[in-house]
Formats: sequence, C-alpha cells, structure tokens
Amino acid sequence: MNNLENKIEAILFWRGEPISRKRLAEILKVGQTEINEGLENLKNNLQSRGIVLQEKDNDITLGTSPEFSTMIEDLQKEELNKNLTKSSLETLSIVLYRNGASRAEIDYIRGVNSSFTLRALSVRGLVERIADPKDQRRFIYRPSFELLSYMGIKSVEELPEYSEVSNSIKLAADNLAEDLKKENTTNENDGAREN
Amino acid sequence: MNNLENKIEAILFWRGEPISRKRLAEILKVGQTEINEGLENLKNNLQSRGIVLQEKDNDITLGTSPEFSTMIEDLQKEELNKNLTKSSLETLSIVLYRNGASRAEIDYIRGVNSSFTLRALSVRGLVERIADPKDQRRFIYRPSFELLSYMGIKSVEELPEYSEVSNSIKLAADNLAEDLKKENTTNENDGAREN
Amino acid sequence: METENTQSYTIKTSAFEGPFGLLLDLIEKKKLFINDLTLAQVTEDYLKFVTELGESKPSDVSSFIVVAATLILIKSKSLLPDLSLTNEEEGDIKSLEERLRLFELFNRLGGNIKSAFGERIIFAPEERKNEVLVFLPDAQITKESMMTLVQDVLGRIPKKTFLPEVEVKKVISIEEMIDKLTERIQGALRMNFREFSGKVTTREEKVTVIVSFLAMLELVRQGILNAVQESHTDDIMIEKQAIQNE
Repeated sequence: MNNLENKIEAILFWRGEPISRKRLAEILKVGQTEINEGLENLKNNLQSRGIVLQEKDNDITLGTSPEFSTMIEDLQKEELNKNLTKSSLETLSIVLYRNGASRAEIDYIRGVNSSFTLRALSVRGLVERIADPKDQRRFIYRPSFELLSYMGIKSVEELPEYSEVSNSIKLAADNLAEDLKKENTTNENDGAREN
Repeated sequence: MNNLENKIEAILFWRGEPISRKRLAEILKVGQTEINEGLENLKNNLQSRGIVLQEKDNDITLGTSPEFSTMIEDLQKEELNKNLTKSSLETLSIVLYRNGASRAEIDYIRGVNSSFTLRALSVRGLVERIADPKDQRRFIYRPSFELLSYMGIKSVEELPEYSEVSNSIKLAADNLAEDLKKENTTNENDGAREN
Repeated sequence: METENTQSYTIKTSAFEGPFGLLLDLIEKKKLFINDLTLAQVTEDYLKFVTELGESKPSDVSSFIVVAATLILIKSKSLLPDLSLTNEEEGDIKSLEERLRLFELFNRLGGNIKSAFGERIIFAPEERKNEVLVFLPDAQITKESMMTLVQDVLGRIPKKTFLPEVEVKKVISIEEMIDKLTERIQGALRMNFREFSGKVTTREEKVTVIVSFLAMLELVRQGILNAVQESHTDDIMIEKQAIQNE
C-alpha cells in the first residue's frame, strides 16, 4: 500500500510554506521519481477539493482552491479588522513590558496557553517572532517597531512605570517556571502534595 | 454541485486554528444542518488521507494524520513534553472522560486540591478553562484540541473504552453532584464535616 | 484470620497522590475488591500512614483525615457487629465506597492516557512566517491601557502556589471529631464487651486487636495535634513576614 502521497500531504499541510521536491525526497528517503509520482497522485486526490497543490519552479505548497479566493480574501480582511480580544491585549501588554518574551513565559504569567493569541498579534504586525538567541529551538516575541511608534514611544522604557512592572513580570515568570518544574518532576517521586 | 465541504475545507486550511460550527454557518450563510452535513462529507473525503478533521464540542480543526506522528515530530525543532505526573493523569482522565468538569468535581473525585495541577495543565495547553454555562461564577475545565492531538484522537469519543464507561460515568456524575451539594452546604457552616 | 497482622506496612509514597490513591493502593496490594469488609482490613495500615504523614508533612494531613474518620467507623462496625450506626454514618460509609470506586475508575482510565499520550500525535500546522506585511493597530492599544492590563495580569497570579489550602480551624474540628469517635468506640466497647464472649481464643485476639486499634487512634490524634501546632507556627511566620515587608 503506497501512502507516499499522504505523507507528502501531511508534510505540506504541517509546514504551510513552499518546500522543494529535493527536500521532500530527503525527508521521505525516496528518489525523485517516487516524489514526482507521489505528487501526481496527490494532485489527483485534491481534484475538486477545497485545497490544491501549488507548484512554482521546484517548490511545492498547499493552498486554498482558487475558486474560493474571493471568500478567503474577504475572511482575511474581516479577521484583520476585528477588534483585538481582551486576551490579545493582555498578551501584548506582557510582550511590551517584558520587551520580548518567550511563549512559555507568557503562558506561565497568564496561566493559559497563548499560542493562538500570539499568532493573532503577529499577523497584525504588532509583535515580531524571532529565534531566541539563547536557545535556537525557541522563539521570542517582541514588540514591533511600528507598534512602538503607534504608541508614540521610542522605546519600551517610556511606558508608564516600566522598570517596576518589568521587574515584577520577570520575577513572576521565574517563580512560576520554578514551581511548574517542580510539578512536572518531583511529583513523580513524591506522591504527596508539596508544602 | 454541492461544494460546501470544499469551502469548509478551504476555510479550515486557511485558518489553521479551530473554528466553531456556528462561525462556519455565518461565513457560508447556511444553516447548522448544512454545516453538519458538509462536515460529515468532509470527514469522509479525508478518510485514508494525510490530514484529519478533529472535532470537540462545537469546534472543528484540521491536523496531520496520527500515523505520521514520528515523521512530523522528527521535522519539528521544538521539544515535546510527553511527561505526565500521577496527578496530571488523574486530572486529565477526569477532564477527558467526563468531557469537562468543574474544579469542585475534580477535587471531589481525586480527594485532593487540584488547583495547582489544573494551572500547570492549562499552561501546557492541555486543558481549557471556560465559564460554566450553567453558573457563570464557576469554571469548567475541558479538554483542548492539543490534548486530543497528544492522544492521537479526532474526538473524545475515540478515547479507549469511552463508550463502555461513559454511562457509568454519567451515572456517577449525578450522585457526585448530589454529594457536592451536600458538601457545600455543610462546609459553609464552619468548614467542618458533620458529627 | 491473619488479615489483622500488625506487621508494619511500608508504603512507597510514589504510588498515590491523595487519600483515595492511598486507600486504593492498600487494597490492591492485598489483591482485594472495594467493599466495607476490605476497607476494614486496610484501616490500620491507612491510619499508620496518616500518622507518619502528620509528622513529616502536617499540611497534607487534612484531606486524609475525613477518610480516616469513616474508615474508623467501618473498622469499629466490623469489630463490634452490634454497634448501631446513625443514618449519617451509614451514608458516609456508602459514600466513601462509591467515591473510591469512582476514583478507581478514573485512575484506571488514566492508564489509557498514560499509554497513548504522545505516541501518535496529530499536529496542527506550524506557525507560518508572516507573509502579510501589514500593520493593523487597534485603538484600544494605549500606554495607559497596556499598563492597566499588565497589572491586572500580575495581580491574578496565585499568591503562593504551594500554600496549603487548609484552614487550621478545620483541622482542629477534625481532631475533635476523632476524639469523639474514640469516645464513641470506647463506650460501645464497654457496652458490647459481652458480645465478644464467643470462643475464648478469638476473644483474646479480638481484645488485642481492639486495644491496638485504640492505640492507633491515639497516635493519629497525636499526629493531628502535631499538624495543628505546625500549622499554627506556619501561620505566625507568614504573618511576621507580611509585617516586615510592609
């Protein structure tokens, strides 16, 4: 049973960005011929469907079917012009006062997972995602330059009570991270609740 | 030619995040029945494919097929936390098999205070906290898509033994609600139990 | 009957989290099912553990105590078959068994989660690089609103995550409860002493058992006293710190 096209579909869907045939062959440990065949099959599978296979030079990506492009564009516009939610604004305030925060830090402080919220902020150009200089596997979200100028400040230090608030955020993030680490490890050896 | 399921697929793909049935109906200007039908068809289209449709309460999202778990895991840089402590397991099994529970219920079943465990799970994005529709002062903790994803299931109904135990759990839940009510009234007096 | 053996039972704390976990663990180690008979058989081990817990981790005791009280009732009833229980006491016993069964069920289902978790993951799409190069602010974003929001968030963080959520008052009243139970059982014991005069050998056995059982109760009482005192000093320390910080 050949499910190469399914694998390709999964990779393309997950990645969401163009990927070369060569790279696909590498990942799937097969030859060019198989990849080309798999892509043909996938293209057939996707006929008369909501998503299509797009090719440019040797790069492949999945996209929404062209017949729905107006609908998607409208949605995009609508999405972008919506008011930000309370949780987005909250997340933004942490990013600002922390002057760049990892998702984990924001999660600890808010007590909930912030991935969708951060995505919403990043789509609107309010925050930028950069690789954490300390750990390349992680990302740091920092306020965009445009955001600062929109707020009429040259740097985050000009935010009201910046140093005070900034310090308490840092402290809180450290403490919470510490506590959670305990929960995730020591509880295993020590069944009873800690003091 | 009915291409509602294709439109739904395009929207889900474009969005890349969960979306509610209600919102889909709004966007596509059709009724709930049509949406449900479209989703059924889409689910069928996605059988034996690289991507799957996940459902939770009234929300829908797309994800990669669980059979390609290792492949995608190898591709992604972020390290995944697969550890669950004893208290996390207990709490998750209540949240999952009850498909949402209040903290009081979780505490009652576990016999210990679960607030810290719930916070840790919420930070990890494995549970979501929402206001109880029946009582706005309370919260309900329910499974997140992330939790379903880690379990490799498309909906809670796919949990092992789900149909076998769901009846007895429902029954027990009624007794539990009864007991909790009693507990709350006596606790209000002076925190002590009867005698 | 060798189920009443007094050999000290060592419990690995890793096996359980709370009172039900402990109880279930004790029952399963003896390969028993949950019912009042088996609960009576593990009562002493349970009490022994709670006593030890009271010495090492006083703040954890309270959730175990309520269960201990019900176990003592069950145990007393099994030793003194003529002991008549009030409706409330019967209700407590029934409720403990039900809760334990429910806990056992979720505990078992937790095993399903443990074995499936992270094995076959469904991945959501990765966060895409930001292709749409737009800047779309929102009138709600101002210096002032950002400050207010961030302070709200900070204010919502749980003050001290590990502070035991047990009121001293509650522990004291539980201690009183055990006192009452002890009295109640001693009273019943005197009243029912004749009931034991079956065979002489078993009678001696039973008396020994009851005496050691009561000694156990006394130990638990001491353990709780410890807990109360320690909680008191804890409290005082926290108050002091708060004052110094002001």
